[in-house]
Amino acid sequence: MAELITYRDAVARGLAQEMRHDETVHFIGEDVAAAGGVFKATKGLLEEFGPERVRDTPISEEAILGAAMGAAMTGIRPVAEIMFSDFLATCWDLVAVEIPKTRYMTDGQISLPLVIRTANGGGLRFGAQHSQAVENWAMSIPGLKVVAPSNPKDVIGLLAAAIRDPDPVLFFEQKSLYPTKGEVPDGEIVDELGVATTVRQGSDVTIVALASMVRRAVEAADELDSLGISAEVIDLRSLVPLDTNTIIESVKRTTRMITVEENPRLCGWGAEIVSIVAEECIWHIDGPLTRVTTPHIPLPSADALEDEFLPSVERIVAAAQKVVQ
Amino acid sequence: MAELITYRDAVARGLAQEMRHDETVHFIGEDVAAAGGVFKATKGLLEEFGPERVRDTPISEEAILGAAMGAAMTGIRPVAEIMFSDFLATCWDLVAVEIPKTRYMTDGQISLPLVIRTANGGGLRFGAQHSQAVENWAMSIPGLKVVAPSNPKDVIGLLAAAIRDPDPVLFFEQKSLYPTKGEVPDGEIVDELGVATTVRQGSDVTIVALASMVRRAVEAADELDSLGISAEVIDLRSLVPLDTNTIIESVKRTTRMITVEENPRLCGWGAEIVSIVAEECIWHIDGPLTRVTTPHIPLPSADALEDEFLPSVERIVAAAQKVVQ
Amino acid sequence: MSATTKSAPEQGTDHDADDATPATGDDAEAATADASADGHLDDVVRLGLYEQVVRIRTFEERAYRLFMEGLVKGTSHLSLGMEAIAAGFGEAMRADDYTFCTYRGHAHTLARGTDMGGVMAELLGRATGVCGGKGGSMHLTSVEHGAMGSYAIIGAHLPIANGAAWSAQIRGTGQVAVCFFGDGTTNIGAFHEALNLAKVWDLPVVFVCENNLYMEYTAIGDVTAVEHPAADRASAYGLPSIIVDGNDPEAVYEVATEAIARARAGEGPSLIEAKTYRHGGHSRADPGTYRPAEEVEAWLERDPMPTYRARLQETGITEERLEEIEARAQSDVDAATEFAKSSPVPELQAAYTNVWADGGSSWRN
Amino acid sequence: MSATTKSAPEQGTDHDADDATPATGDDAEAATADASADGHLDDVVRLGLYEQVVRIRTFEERAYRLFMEGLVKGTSHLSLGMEAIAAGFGEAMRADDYTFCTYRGHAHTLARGTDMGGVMAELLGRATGVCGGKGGSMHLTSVEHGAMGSYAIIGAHLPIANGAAWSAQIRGTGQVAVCFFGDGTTNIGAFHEALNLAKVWDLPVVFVCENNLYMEYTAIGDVTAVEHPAADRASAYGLPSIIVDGNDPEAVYEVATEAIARARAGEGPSLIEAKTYRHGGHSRADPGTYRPAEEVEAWLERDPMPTYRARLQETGITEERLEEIEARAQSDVDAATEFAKSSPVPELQAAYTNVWADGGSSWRN
Ligand SMILES: Cc1ncc(C[n+]2csc(CCOP(=O)(O)OP(=O)(O)O)c2C)c(N)n1
Ligand SMILES: Cc1ncc(C[n+]2csc(CCOP(=O)(O)OP(=O)(O)O)c2C)c(N)n1
Ligand SMILES: [Mg+2]
Ligand SMILES: [Mg+2]
Repeated sequence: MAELITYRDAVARGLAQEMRHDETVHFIGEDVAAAGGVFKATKGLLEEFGPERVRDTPISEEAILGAAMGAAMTGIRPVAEIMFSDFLATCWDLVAVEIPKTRYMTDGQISLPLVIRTANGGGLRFGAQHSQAVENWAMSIPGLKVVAPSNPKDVIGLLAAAIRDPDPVLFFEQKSLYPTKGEVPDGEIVDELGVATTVRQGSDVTIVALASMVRRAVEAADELDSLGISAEVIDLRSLVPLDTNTIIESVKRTTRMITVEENPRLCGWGAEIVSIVAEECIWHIDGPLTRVTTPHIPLPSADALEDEFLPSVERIVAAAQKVVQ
Repeated sequence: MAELITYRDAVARGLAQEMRHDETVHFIGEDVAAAGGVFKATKGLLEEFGPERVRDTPISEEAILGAAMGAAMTGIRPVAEIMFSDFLATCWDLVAVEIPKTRYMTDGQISLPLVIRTANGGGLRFGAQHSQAVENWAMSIPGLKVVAPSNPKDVIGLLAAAIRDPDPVLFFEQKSLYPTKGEVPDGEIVDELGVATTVRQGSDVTIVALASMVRRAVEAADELDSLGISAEVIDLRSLVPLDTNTIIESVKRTTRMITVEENPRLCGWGAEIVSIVAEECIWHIDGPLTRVTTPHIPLPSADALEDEFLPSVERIVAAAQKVVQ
Repeated sequence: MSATTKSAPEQGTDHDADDATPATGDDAEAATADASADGHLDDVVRLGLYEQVVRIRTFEERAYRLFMEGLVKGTSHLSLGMEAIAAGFGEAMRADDYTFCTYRGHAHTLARGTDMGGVMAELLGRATGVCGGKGGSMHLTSVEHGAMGSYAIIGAHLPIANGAAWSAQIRGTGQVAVCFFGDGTTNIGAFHEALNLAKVWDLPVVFVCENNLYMEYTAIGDVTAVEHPAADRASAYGLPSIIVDGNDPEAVYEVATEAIARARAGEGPSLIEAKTYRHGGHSRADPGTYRPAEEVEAWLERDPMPTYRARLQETGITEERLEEIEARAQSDVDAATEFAKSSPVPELQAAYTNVWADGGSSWRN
Repeated sequence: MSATTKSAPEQGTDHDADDATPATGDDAEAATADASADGHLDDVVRLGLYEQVVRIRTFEERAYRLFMEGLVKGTSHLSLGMEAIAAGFGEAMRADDYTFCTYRGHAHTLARGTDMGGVMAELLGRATGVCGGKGGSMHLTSVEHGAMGSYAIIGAHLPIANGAAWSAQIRGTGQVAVCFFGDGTTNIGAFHEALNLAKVWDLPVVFVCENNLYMEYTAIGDVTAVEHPAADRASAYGLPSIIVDGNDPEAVYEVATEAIARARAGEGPSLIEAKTYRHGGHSRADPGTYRPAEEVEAWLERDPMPTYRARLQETGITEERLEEIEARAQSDVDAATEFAKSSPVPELQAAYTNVWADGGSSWRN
């Protein structure tokens, strides 16, 4: 049996599953309890788990992540919501300098089994300060695991895996995906971090995508098919740990690669993957390693401009055509 | 005439030069005035320019950068010190979300001619929270210019260029370089942002380096010479604007490239440069594009470990040997 | 007037003088009457205040309709019910003073005289918007009117307002920076850092907390250690506690005038808490159902537009003059709407302009 | 005792009861005498306090010598002169309570009973250090002793201490988190956010501001809007203002005991300002010359070790018992030094361990 649910509802379902599974799981954030989250992705949790386990906070992002960190080191498995991923900047010290370094600096004395959930990315005409895709910020920090699901089933399974993981995980929910639907099987779903999925097989070019870009990559692949180009699409699902085997195995077969990322161009995760391929399988490569990214500019608010800005199916198709030439 | 001065003294000299040149230049930060900076890099400025133009602040990094930003949009050219680059995380919202987006969001109504100076990098046994090299954090943000000099002359010239630039510049001083000396000509020095320097010519492999890594790259090149490998060394000097011409022209000649960066491995500036080369001159490449980086782990404090951790001359030499095989 | 100003040492015990809550609506009326009994405000100022309120109200009601028609995309945050604050400050400020506001910034931007057409066009994402369509509802800016930006990250603009005030201090211009923010903003770190530095450097900045009792959907009282989120913290920065009825344009105007004068005279910053209420939800997506009906009811009765209108009439302003103001606002909003609707969307190339001062977006050669 | 506790409403006017400044040294003596006249503290506690002070002092003096000999690399921050605070809290805490401290954390880590050898070895970057040499002087941690880490970013650990307190509250263990920080830390945003949340959630956490009058090189008074950087802000979080003589181990112990008991009983957080002074510079590199000679002089006279020693003697503790404590400290520090010096440096492979819970550092397959 399976059910068709939204990405948004999958978040609540995944959280509920884990809160039932483990009573040390506690969830905090701004407007997450009574209001059910500003994206309505945590509806029903307060009702089921009560105000001690589902807790509203002040607008104090450092206090939120500090609470999560201190609790994680003392027997709790906190899940903290940072409403928009842009706001990670207001608590970046916790994200980049405290949480990821503590196990290492204490040589393993302190574990931080915590999850930071956050709504990432553009497409909703929210303007430059509420639309950033910042998964690459997180990937650049040693000591953080970084996950970004592309569909409802993965939301549940990867969220469960993140919550059960003994290390801190930054969990990016792509806000443009909240209303999208997908099939989800009944019962508990627990996935594994660090395993990419080949969502479409192909032989001419490998397209590596994440989150909202997976759907566009698949659409592009369909279109490429009709142009006589066979594209393989990999949904990375997690940036750390990174499933380099799946990428490299695919690229060795197709001999060409495109990465499609929503974050701005410079130092994105696409650059990391291109670099891995360029170092480890340069002799197998038969075309320029190409990144399709958001250009390196802040995100404009107007719909006409935002549409121009995010990687589109057309841009992916064009890049693939160029690469296989 | 030229003088041999330290990188540390070059900072104070550069600042003084610009404060003499333009009375709208004001300088603020923690312990920068009376104490002359915790790295003693701003000694003498209070004495020459007085407490209105050289001002101590509370330990309030957001207030410091906020002051700089608000002043920059209203006729002042502020230089703000963030004592250690690690502390950029405590004001990352200003650095990544406010300062770089404002000109764009206002469609050019607001200019932010400001400079953020900060001491970057490891090598001083300060441990994981006072030793990070984070120039790649800055490079990943659209709207920031990013500069990192490797020697005293460049400190002065690039600092002057940064202060005179109409856009916000993040100016990374590599703290391990403060005691190092270099020749500096007399008189005013004003350089240009976005121009890389080829500090050593070679034909077999291009080594791209920045800040503290330039010296190591040159040493490695010397050693490689004796092994029969001719290495060209490029000092990037600025990450944004990036002098891709110099890199690409060199790589097309040598057909091989190594980047040497102090920041941790994932999504570093090295990845960006490798990706540019892998897309734009893949057909000229004759060896794996290789990055020498700090491994993707927090920095350990013990000297024995820290030495193992930062890219060393030996690791650069080894990488070059592998690349030219 | 209905503002209570107390010096720091006395602060903390009795906020009974705070008559800005709906329960004491009658007292508030009385206090309001006092304010005009002072006789300080002449009719020009009072009509100016009313015109500000009316123009903001009329504009925002139209904006709301345009959202409902799908012409404004994304999100937007209205100040319906809260107009008296922007109005009072707008009238009290000098043309070259600086305003810093938030995503809920239509009111404050208009109150500085920013062209309504440009603001409406910005909401509609048109090329003729004040920010060329790149800013949007949350980022209105009109530097020529001293509207130095709307900031969408909670707390971010408080330190930035300090910077403009510091610059005015350096340049000796006598300019003042006024910074508007919400009750929820008092719990973020940037608030604390900004207030402390403002006092230490004696900056000409006025911080205005618009306490509308709610953050997005959560009541401020549920997550704040003190009753008055701004006023009860003033003493932590060596400042007096100031609370004002934010639904009373004249009370706001007087507090604003005083604080701005102090700042201009080099006497340093102020922190003002204005009690108010938003008529609708937090943003376009929010029906605001988490608020008790009686609370909404009580505050609707204190709607600044009809209450101020009645007061002006009582004190001798003719119906005719009021109607004239209202008619002008209507026709200006109509014209602004027409202008916005008929404006073109930005050229795609515009997405690549104005990252840098050279006009472009290139990061490489 | 010399602590002054005032409830928020009264706060602000008279800090004349604050006798912890050198100018009023005589008063402080008097207040101190009061404290022991209470007769609450029995000799076991008093000797425990003295032993803490002596052990910390002896350890840090040795550490300083080892820096000078070049055996400790990098930087380090001593608590010489400030030991009474860590001592008082160390004695007042329960074994399973949590300590959060800063880069200036040798004292607080030792005060929880952490092995001196392990701490010294950490300073020397040896494999046997409490953090295997990966933490260093600024990051001492001994979870088995409740020393939950030393944090080197100003303010960061205040919100984190909240988290441990929240966890204790959830788990119903009655544990309390104690969080030490400096005067300069009161001006960073994280301080504000942490204090507010602690009060709103009524967390069992005690915030202890060690006000040593200076940040690195700058006097706290130069950059702070209020006189007492922590105590004058307590009311902003609905907390009473508490100031204690941080050079008096017994006064600290009593304030600590009270605040910890309140927290353990579910009565919420406290914010305590302990007035003290560091004998040396901020860190290894700093000779501390920015401080007026008379100020240093006056505070040296209030050195907690000799003054407390004299007080213990006056009140009947024999010289013999004091000497025994001192001798034990000396021999323990000798042993710790020996242990550290003879310990191996870490294997290079250690740099790649313990990034993740699986023991390794791999981010890929
Ligand atoms: C740092 C940060 N956290 C959270 C948000 C999301 N957010 C936007 S408005 C808002 C509520 C703000 O409440 P308040 O300060 O009272 O202002 P109001 O909207 O009531 O005018 C929140 C939480 C944000 N924009 N920035
Ligand atoms: C966010 C941040 N800013 C600046 C620093 C540099 N710094 C280290 S200690 C210190 C002074 C702290 O003063 P205080 O809080 O009084 O503590 P003390 O050192 O006097 O014990 C500063 C500025 C830092 N570590 N973190
Ligand atoms: Mg509000
Ligand atoms: Mg101090």
